[in-house]
Amino acid sequence: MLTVTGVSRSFGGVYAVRDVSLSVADGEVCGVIGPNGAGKSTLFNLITGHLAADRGQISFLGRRVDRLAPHRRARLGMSIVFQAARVFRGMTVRENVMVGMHGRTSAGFVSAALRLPRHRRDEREIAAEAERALGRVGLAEWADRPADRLPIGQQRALQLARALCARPRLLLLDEPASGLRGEERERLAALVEELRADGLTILLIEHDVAFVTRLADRVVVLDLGQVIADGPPAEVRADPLVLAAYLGQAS
Amino acid sequence: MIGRIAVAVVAVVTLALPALLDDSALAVYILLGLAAMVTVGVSLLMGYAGQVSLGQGAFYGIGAYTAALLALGGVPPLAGLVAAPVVAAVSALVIGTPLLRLRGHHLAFATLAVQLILLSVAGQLEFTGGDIGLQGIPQFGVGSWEAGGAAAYAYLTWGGLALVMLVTRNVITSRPGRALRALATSETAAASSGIPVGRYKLVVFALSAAFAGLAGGIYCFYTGYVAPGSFPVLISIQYIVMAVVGGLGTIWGAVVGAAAITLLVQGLDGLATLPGMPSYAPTVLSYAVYALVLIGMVLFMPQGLVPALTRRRRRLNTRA
Amino acid sequence: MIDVQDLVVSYGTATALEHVTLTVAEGEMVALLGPNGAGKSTLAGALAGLLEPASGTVRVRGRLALIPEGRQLFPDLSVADNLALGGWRSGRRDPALVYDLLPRLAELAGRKAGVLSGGEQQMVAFGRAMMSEPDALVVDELSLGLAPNVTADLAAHLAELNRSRGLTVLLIEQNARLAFDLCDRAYVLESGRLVTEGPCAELAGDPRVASAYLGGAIS
Amino acid sequence: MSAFLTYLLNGLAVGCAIALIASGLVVIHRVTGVVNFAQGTFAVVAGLCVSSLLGLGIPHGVSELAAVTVAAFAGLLAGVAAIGRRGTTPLSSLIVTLGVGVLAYAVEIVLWGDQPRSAPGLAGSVTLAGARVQTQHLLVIGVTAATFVLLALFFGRTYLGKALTACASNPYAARVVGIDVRRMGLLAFALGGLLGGLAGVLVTPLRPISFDTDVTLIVNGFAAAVFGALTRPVVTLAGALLLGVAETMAAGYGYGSHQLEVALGLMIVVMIVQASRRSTLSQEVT
Repeated sequence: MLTVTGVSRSFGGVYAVRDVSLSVADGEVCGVIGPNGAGKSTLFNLITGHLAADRGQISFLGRRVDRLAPHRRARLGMSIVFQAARVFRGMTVRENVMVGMHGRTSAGFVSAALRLPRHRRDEREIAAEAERALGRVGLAEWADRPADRLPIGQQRALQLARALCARPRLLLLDEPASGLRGEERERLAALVEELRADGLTILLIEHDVAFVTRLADRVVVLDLGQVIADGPPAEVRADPLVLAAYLGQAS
Repeated sequence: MIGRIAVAVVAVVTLALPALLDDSALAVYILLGLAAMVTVGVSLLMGYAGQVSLGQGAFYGIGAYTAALLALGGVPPLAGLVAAPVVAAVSALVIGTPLLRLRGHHLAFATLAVQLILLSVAGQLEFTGGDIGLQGIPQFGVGSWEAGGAAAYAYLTWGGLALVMLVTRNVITSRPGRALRALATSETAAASSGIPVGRYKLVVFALSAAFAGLAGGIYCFYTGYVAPGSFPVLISIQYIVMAVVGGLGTIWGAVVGAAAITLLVQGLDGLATLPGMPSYAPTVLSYAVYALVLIGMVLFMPQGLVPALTRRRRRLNTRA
Repeated sequence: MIDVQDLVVSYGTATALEHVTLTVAEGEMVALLGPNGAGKSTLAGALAGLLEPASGTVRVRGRLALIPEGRQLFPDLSVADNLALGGWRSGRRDPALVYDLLPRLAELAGRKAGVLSGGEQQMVAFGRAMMSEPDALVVDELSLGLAPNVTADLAAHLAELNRSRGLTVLLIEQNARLAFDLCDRAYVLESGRLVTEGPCAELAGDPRVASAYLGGAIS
Repeated sequence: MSAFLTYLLNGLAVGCAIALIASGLVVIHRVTGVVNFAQGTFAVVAGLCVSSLLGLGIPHGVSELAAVTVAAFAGLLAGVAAIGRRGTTPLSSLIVTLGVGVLAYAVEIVLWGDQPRSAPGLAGSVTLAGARVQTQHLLVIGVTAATFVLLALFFGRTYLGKALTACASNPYAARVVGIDVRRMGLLAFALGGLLGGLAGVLVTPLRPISFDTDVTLIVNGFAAAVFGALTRPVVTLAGALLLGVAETMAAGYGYGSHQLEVALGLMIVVMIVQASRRSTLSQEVT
């Protein structure tokens, strides 16, 4: 589904991501872990198109996407849950989720201004899909509250609902567990497990090793911008290189 | 329910006022409506889509010049009035294509610069009448009917305002409107939801320009002349003040802001022209009002009048 | 001495620290451990007076200096100027004292801080904190992004200052091994709450520490 | 040839005045992140002050010094309004400075009326390589050169100057070492007022100044400052000189009516080129 081949990106001469290759197969949950500063966020931005790679290729559904604008990649079926709370301010929870349907509908300014039939049809469809997505992540009863006042765990859930609203082929989660408490984290993990059971392909970028190893079929470990391990969670967790990267070498 | 009744009351008052007001009060009423029309666009652009324009007066001017030139060229006034927003919107598309890559203070200065350039150009070109401008613009009319008095322009203005408000409401409560509000928070996240950010910013810029252009078109028929001096930079700042005072990102806020500022300035004008006041008093007072109101609102009530009031009402309701 | 009682810090609606109580005695060197996003840097900010607590108290005897996460130097200024500005509170302008402590900085004095290597930058940040002649020092992520030998070198300096001058140190670390090596006692922070505290010797085998980091993978 | 040289020197003088305005913008923007719309106002205030003071018979030197001091104080007041309140975002601050500029209109009209005013400067002219140049033009160039040298020394050599640079370089780190960033911001505003005032005092003898001259001044100053991305003083100086010379040449060779368009067009182009080099991601706070 997603293939990253030899991708590099440097900032001011320092490599943030260096010659990274990885692939995500259909229906797989792939985790990318690594300590602070390992290049996870950069890799994420390269895949979603918010950063341009210096070298390397990215293919999605058999198609080169590394030159496509982010919104085009989104329309191909990449949906994103950001780490930072990128909840749209001044909008309700429901409206936030409705934005997720943007790529799958087409009623524009003219249809909206004149309330043409197309607008009505799209709005109905968007509302129904949003309702479904809200129910799915357990936010239905919060639907009409201002989104920016939600606690962080629910903001994360909201982003997930927004992403699901787009009916993605590939779901990208950037540090979904960061800042979440035990209980919130449990709920999120359960949700991701459900999505996996439904056969959704997921790329999970996460600092929290426990969270990833529990959910992922396969784990790729980044350190200092390079892939240092790639394999099943149990294997990766036992890898001495990984332990060293996380806990620091004995000094 | 209360909202419906309120809208109905406002509509009745709006329709009744032109018949009740004398000519000087009607002039204020018309200018208020025109200012509100532009301010709704500013609020849409700044409040909903998060883009700053310090040059909205330019599109007001483009609309006015378009309608004036067409009318003087013998084109039926109605066609001129329709052309005014269209030409303003097309200009916005052309100007906005490079300009909307800019953000924040860069966009603010660039839009201001565009207005200064257009004013300077209009003051030098022959067909726009140079600094003197265009005069003797025929009355507005449709077919054989001609707008005779100020009351007709009042209805035209407030009808136009109603249209502008309706279009704005329809847009913001729909798919493209949600996209605009989303990109105001985060262009990154908006793009990742499949929104073509650049194109949407351009369209909303053009839409807000169209509102200003429509107001400009009505203005030129009402006053019968246009000149660069009618569209100073200060007028653009005035629209920002009105939008900020009423509350960015509310349609009613734009109207309330325009009304508050227009009436305040008008009231002070009455005060300033009392006998014994220096000749510069009206100008000084209006500058001082714009400035103090703008600073005070931005610092102490950044959400604006309408949101502040609705919040208070909501709080009272929940307490009751 | 650093004394934190029942500290709560929040950002908007999100609470970053919940009722944290922690003390570092005069001349003690204590570690604060925890994974990413646990609230360690928030605590550092609150200790340095950069964040307003929602409730609770922070008391420090004497002057406290912070070596912030990610060094936070003035990249456009020279090393000497970075150090001189470190003396803003103490009034000390001459970095000679720091050069005695870290001779390498004297060699780098004229270089712009932004072009230095990570280890050198951390050394500057260290020196800058010392310029304020602190009684207590909070070090946020000493080892982050540094090669092990560089970390070891800085850690040795820190230990020496603690020993010879009685400098009170709170070492905020993700690198649990480094912290256990340097300190006698540690607190473990997870999701804004202290989950455990005690002597490092005991904590090293504590499953809660391991779970905070790797979900039980340390052994 | 001599006409060319005259235009060049006149243009450099105009550019120097723009550079002083622009450097005030840069100082304020670097330290506070705020683009100060009232920067042209400081020049107007100082220019109007100096015309009044000289009119009262107060000698040169004292009048100019007093006028610049008033401008610096105006800068401080603008700063208090713009950044005095905690949590004001840079864009809100910009709108506040816009308000300050409009408020100044009211004050200026009350005090000085709405007609342009001038002030006597250095009389006479000198001939350099066959070109006649007004002495005042040379004074403008000289004072600007000296000011930039002093600014460089202040920021590069003094402790206070370095503290200001530190706030610009990394405000968080500045707070870590104990610098009161807001107070430094107010200092920057006062310094910006002083620089704007200097420009006003120097320009008033050359071009009569009125309350609304500030728009031209700020727009030119901003145009020059965007050359240096609002952060780099030396590039700003170069941009200002380029603008001044280009405008004066345009006027000298008969395109005088288009000099504003030239400046504004150039500014827009520079901004767009700069914007195209930045990514959306880097401009959004994550």
